[in-house]
Amino acid sequence: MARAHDNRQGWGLVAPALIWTIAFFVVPFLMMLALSFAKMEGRSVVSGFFPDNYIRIFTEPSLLRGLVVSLEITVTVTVISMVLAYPLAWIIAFRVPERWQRLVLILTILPFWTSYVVRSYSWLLVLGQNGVINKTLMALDVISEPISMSASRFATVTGFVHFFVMLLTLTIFANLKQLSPNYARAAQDLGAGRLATFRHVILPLTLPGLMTGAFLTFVLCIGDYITPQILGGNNELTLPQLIMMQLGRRGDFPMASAMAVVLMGIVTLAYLFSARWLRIDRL
Amino acid sequence: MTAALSIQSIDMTFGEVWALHAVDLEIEAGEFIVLLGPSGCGKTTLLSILGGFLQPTSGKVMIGGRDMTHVQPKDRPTTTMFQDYALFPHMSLIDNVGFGLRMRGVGKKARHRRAGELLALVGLPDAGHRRPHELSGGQRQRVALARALAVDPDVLLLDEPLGALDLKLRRQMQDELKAIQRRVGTTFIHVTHDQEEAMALADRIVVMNAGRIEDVGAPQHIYLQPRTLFSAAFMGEINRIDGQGTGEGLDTPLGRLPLAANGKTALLIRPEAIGGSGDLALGPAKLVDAAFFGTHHRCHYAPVAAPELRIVAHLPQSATPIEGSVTELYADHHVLIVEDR
Amino acid sequence: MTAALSIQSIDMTFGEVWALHAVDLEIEAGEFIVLLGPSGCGKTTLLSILGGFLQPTSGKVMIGGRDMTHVQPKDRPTTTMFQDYALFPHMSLIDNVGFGLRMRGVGKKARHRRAGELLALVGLPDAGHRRPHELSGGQRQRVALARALAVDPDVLLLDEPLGALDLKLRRQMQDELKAIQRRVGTTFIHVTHDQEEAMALADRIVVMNAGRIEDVGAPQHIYLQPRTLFSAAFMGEINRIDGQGTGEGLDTPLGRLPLAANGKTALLIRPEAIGGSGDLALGPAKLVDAAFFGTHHRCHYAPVAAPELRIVAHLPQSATPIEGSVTELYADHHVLIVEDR
Amino acid sequence: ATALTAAAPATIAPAFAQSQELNALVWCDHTDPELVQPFEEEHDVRVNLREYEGTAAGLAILEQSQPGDWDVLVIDAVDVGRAVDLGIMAALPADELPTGDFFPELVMEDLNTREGTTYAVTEKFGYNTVAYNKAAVDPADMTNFETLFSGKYDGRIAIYDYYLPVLGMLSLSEGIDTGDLDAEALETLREPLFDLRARSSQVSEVVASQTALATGEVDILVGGGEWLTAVLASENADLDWTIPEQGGVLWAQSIGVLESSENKDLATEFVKYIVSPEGQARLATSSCYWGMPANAAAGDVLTDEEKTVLRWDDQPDFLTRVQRYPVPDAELDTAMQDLWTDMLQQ
Amino acid sequence: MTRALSWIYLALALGFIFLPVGMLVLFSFQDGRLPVPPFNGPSLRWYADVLGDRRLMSALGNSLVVAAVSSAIALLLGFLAAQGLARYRLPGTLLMRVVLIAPFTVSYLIIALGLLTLYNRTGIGLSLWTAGVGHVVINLPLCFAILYAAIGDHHRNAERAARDLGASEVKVLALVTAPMLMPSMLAAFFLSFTFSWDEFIIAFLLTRFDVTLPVEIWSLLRSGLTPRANAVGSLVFLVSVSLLLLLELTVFRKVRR
Ligand SMILES: Nc1ncnc2c1ncn2[C@@H]1O[C@H](COP(=O)(O)OP(=O)(O)OP(=O)(O)O)[C@@H](O)[C@H]1O
Ligand SMILES: Nc1ncnc2c1ncn2[C@@H]1O[C@H](COP(=O)(O)OP(=O)(O)OP(=O)(O)O)[C@@H](O)[C@H]1O
Ligand SMILES: [Mg+2]
Ligand SMILES: [Mg+2]
Repeated sequence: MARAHDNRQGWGLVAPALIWTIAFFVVPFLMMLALSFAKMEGRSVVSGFFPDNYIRIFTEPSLLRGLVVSLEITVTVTVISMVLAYPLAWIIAFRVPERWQRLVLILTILPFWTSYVVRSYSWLLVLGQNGVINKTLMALDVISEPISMSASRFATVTGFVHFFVMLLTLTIFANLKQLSPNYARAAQDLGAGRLATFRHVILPLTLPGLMTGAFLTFVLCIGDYITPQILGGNNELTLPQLIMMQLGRRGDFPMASAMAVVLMGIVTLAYLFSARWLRIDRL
Repeated sequence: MTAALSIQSIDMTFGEVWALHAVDLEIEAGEFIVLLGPSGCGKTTLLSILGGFLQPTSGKVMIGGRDMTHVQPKDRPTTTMFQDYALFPHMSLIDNVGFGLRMRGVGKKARHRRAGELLALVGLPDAGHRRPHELSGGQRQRVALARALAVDPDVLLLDEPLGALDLKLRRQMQDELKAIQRRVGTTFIHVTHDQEEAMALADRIVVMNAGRIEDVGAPQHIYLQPRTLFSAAFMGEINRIDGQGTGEGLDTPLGRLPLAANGKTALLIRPEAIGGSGDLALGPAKLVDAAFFGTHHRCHYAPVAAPELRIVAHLPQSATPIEGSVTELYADHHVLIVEDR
Repeated sequence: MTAALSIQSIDMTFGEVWALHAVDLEIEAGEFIVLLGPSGCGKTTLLSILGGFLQPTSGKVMIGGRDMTHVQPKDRPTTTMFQDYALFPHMSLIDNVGFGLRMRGVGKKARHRRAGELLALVGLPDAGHRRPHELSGGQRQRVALARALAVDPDVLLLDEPLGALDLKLRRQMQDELKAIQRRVGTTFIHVTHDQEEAMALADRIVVMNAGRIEDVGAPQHIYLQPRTLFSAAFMGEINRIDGQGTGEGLDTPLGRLPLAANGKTALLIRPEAIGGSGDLALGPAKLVDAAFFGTHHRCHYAPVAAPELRIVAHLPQSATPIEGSVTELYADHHVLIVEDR
Repeated sequence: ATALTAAAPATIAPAFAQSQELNALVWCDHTDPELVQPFEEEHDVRVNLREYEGTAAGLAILEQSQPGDWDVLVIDAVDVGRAVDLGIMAALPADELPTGDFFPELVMEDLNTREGTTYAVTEKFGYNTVAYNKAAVDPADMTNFETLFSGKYDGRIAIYDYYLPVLGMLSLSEGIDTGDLDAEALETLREPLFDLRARSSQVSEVVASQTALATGEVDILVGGGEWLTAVLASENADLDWTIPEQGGVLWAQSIGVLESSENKDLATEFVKYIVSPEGQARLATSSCYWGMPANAAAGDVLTDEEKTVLRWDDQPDFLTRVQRYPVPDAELDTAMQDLWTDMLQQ
Repeated sequence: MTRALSWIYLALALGFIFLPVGMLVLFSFQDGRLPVPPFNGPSLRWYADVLGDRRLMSALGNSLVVAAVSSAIALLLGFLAAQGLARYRLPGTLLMRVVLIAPFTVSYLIIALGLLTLYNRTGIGLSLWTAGVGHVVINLPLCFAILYAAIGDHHRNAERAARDLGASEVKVLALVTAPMLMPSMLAAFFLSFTFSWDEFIIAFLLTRFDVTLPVEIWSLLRSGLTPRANAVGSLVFLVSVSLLLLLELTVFRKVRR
């Protein structure tokens, strides 16, 4: 098996993908890392090893705030999405009759296939002063003045939650379905009520899938520019918005790189935090 | 502890499918009952109804004299051992075995002591801290048994618990299962589709087919005196010769045999009952094929009277079958089954 | 076509693991050889070396007189039939069977004709357009056989081809495999861990254990005259009584038996060889346990001379064993194996 | 579905078919097909347009490009000098430009010309002042910038998300000429800026501002002007804008040819097309935002309706009441952006 | 009781999920310039407008091409790598798997910025293809992971059988391995296509003039509030959903059997 001839073939198969990933992912990242230690002087980049950008990120209140805002939004979104998606996946897996399950599942994730940009924008139509929610509530005389919902963190979180509830429902559903029904039966058989069955058996068994979903949510959410930009009304800026601002308005590449490196650092921390439950090959 | 069961005219349908059909069965306390039947015959369904995981479409389940048809699994005096064991992979063996006690509010210390005892009973005295995935198939099976026994059930339900094991281990676990059942005295209801396993374990075998009970009785009775063609064939290889009863005799392709039968009747003879001597003469036959099978030679005979027919006989180890030779065949045991249709 | 094989002192190691150890074997052209042994004993490894999927660490493989040790699979006159059949699921049966010819550059028409012939040979004459997933297990097995035979190999290698089938189908396929081998005359090397299958098929059985060949010979020979303890036990259940040979007699827990032996010697007796008569008297024993197994009663005896010992005997179906009764036991066949150590 | 997919191959084809290409780095109003199409057809050329925001970003893009990548640049009129300093602008043939027809204030020779050489030409202008919804706001209140700080309209104000005009407006309201805005003066703007921010519900870009105003999300947009209300005029006649007593800020954009262009003649033709009366009229009413054409001759091409919406006739008066954008150097620019970011993250 | 609650929850959840999409589609038929209530009655003018918009249509064409080409490359590379790592015992297999999967656990923005740095440094001009490279980077881990999980030992024997019957390595891959993985290949391709088709930030930062649909929609959104955005969104939705249902009804239904 361990013949040199065989291994050459194996290397030949792996090499293209490996080279691609190294050339267009690893090397660019390293270059960006190097660039993040350069600094702007006037409009020109001075390369070297200056920690200035990082110092600024962690000392300038407006930049530090971006970090905090991003983390707050991401954690909120992750928690809310999981709390909403779990029961939904549960109902589809165990309440909806088998033959309808696939259909209902497809329905729940159908809006995935609207354009991501348009989907955020469409929440403006729903949440706005003139949006359906306000119109409906006013028509029902629940409120007399329209309430302000768009251009706020609430809107950003809503837009995110919408997206991630779909994603998480899918992953949690898959997780629940692959669980042998005998686990729940065994627990009940041994005297566990519904709640105890869930707490002691179902939840621990679905935790890895749940954490994988949460990690994905975290990564996608904290790195997203579109949703806060469209729905947040610039009332607070997230890290990606600040990065885009460095690029778009100031042309400050080193600073943008430094912020991206910090973003990468947060993602790595999130990974380490959840690594216990993650299986990289299941992502 | 132990309890008797009474299953009263149970029907079970899934949509159009009749999974169980007018099933009646009385089980005594402490009996070892084996439900035997081919895949899809309704064994798991019946077991699930006893365990409370399914509600029968109609009929009643009495356990220990009380009607339990609509009682929740957690409130029944039954526990189930599942085919895939369903051990909780995130718990240690001690916690697995102690789970039922924990649900009953037993304190940690008492629970661990009892779980330890049960693990010792099934031969895993020092493995309490391990996780299920660190065990072999046979060891897992024992833990599942310990977990089921930990709550001291009146009735233990076992759904093909040995199905995943290899032959040798299966034999060994059969012996252990039987020994444990004798020790604890609990009523065991055991599902399998392996007739050897059924014979090795059962006080009584219940043969099922297509949702109905075909035959009930002690292993020897079912093997030697099957009530139906299905039951006869399912218990092991058998030669079937179709005939027409005339009152005094049975007309078969072998000629008229001196058997009292009326109407369309099947003559059934097991291969080991055929040989050079016996009380029923089958006439001359030619040996067309023989293979040594260790304990016996498996021989195919073509009767001279009906050369297209094949009769399988097991000749003793000491015989030296010669292919092509012609012998007079006799049967020393047989069964007649009148076909209804 | 057919060819003889010569396997010459083959060793095979995977890192630290010795999968094969000094394996020597001569196989005649046209023989039906069965490699028999427990899981992990190296059967698949040996077969893979013959097929060219593995290169031995040392040793030589000669096929039809030519050294083939380092020839690629595609250039060997062998084909392999895999345990999972390894049919190409995306091709029709005709294309599956014709694949080898296609690789040899045979035109579509000729290839289809030949594939059709082979499908007919294995009893699937009109199924050419179907896909593997539309077939039953037994039918798939036949297609795999047809595919392997289509390239007219000198040697056909079969890795547990019947392992996935249920007992009934397995018996039937064994008969067919044997019949086809006789018809085509190709050398068959067949791997199994089922000793019944080995006996049903083999011209010669090769018993393997832990990477070594333990025994080679015709089925009856290996069953009745095993060369090693392992081989004796693997061919079926056997009673083993350890003794010390004194030249004229054998001192055993049952007392001194009139057997000529020297040194540490094991007396081996198959359960069916034990009964109320025979040429070797074993003394009185008490029946402690009996279960009906259809063709026989499986009984456990405790010899009066050594009550801790258990002797297993198969009594005939017609016997009525009474637990607790004491009988004189005799053996009508036995084997003595001197233990080296 | 089929219509879309069938259309695809047909529409990709032109991307590769035309040989002549002109690459322009522009503001979003130039991306209206109705503006560039006539030029493309006339010269059988494909005009590739890339938008950018903010001079710094535009200059960064140019810096990272290869020579020949870009031909035409649209830039804030007040920043032409910065570009000229970098030596990236090519000279324009001043005599071929119709600056004679321009509104005199918009020729902006001091910005577009250096030492007698013309490097850019003004193409469009307008005002950053206060836009509002007549139906919800008392127009009289809007004539004084101070009303915004009175508390009357708290929560109904939006700020246009561009730091230069808004800082300019604030400096006017503090009595500082935009031209005098320096690092020190900038600090005095911090407090009113943060105060204004506290009273407003969002800081938004063009479309978000339009949406907010059109849907009644907010009633006042600081930094808004005709460029914002004109587009929506046909939808909501109540949208209006005014220049308060304190004055307003004049924005103007210039267009020029890049020194590194390998296609200077065609690029010059494009500049000439844009400042021609037809080009000017199309640019004035292009889809992203409307604005006054620098070339007054465009008045002959525009319809009366369009001119009404643009308030053509009020221009002479307006032009006397406004000041230009502040012109920060790199350092001040960074300081302004930092202040702006601080305000956003408040 | 809990049963009723379940159905209510399901209905509410579906309502939440479909609310914005419903509004989007509804106001794509708005007869007026603003896609906000009140609804002024159905009109198809925005669809006509969108279908007649050269830039939008060419962006749509660009998106299709980039998605198809980048997914095909990602699939090919992923397939080869999965086969190599699953079938051969190479030193450092785990490390290679981690490297191949890593881009999947990183924000797109970081990948885009990295590539932008690379392109700036090396002087590679931005174009559709530079964005396509980025899409391969994000889809390669996906294709690799799906195929790596799908390559089972049962396939190994089929490959051996093919070799045994005389097939060369290339033929084994082309005639046996790839067709056997077809369902997973299709799934991987479809997912990659979807991701590339809908990806914004990489396409935004790494293209110049020819842009993909999401970027074009973004500039559409930034250049005026019109129901055109609704119309484009609805069209994209319609196309993708029809494609999805078609696949579901044909390929995947067959596969699941
Ligand atoms: N939930 C269900 N819905 C519909 N039909 C079912 C369901 N459960 C079982 N059946 C059908 O009922 C019949 C009996 O099934 P059951 O599982 O009891 O068989 P079994 O004897 O346990 O078979 P096996 O040996 O294969 O486990 C089968 O025809 C099966 O298809
Ligand atoms: N690629 C390998 N690397 C390391 N060890 C191996 C490898 N292949 C086989 N072995 C080891 O070699 C020994 C023989 O394996 P082999 O597969 O030949 O057994 P086998 O007799 O076919 O068993 P089974 O009946 O389970 O198929 C086993 O101990 C196995 O673990
Ligand atoms: Mg079952
Ligand atoms: Mg093997």
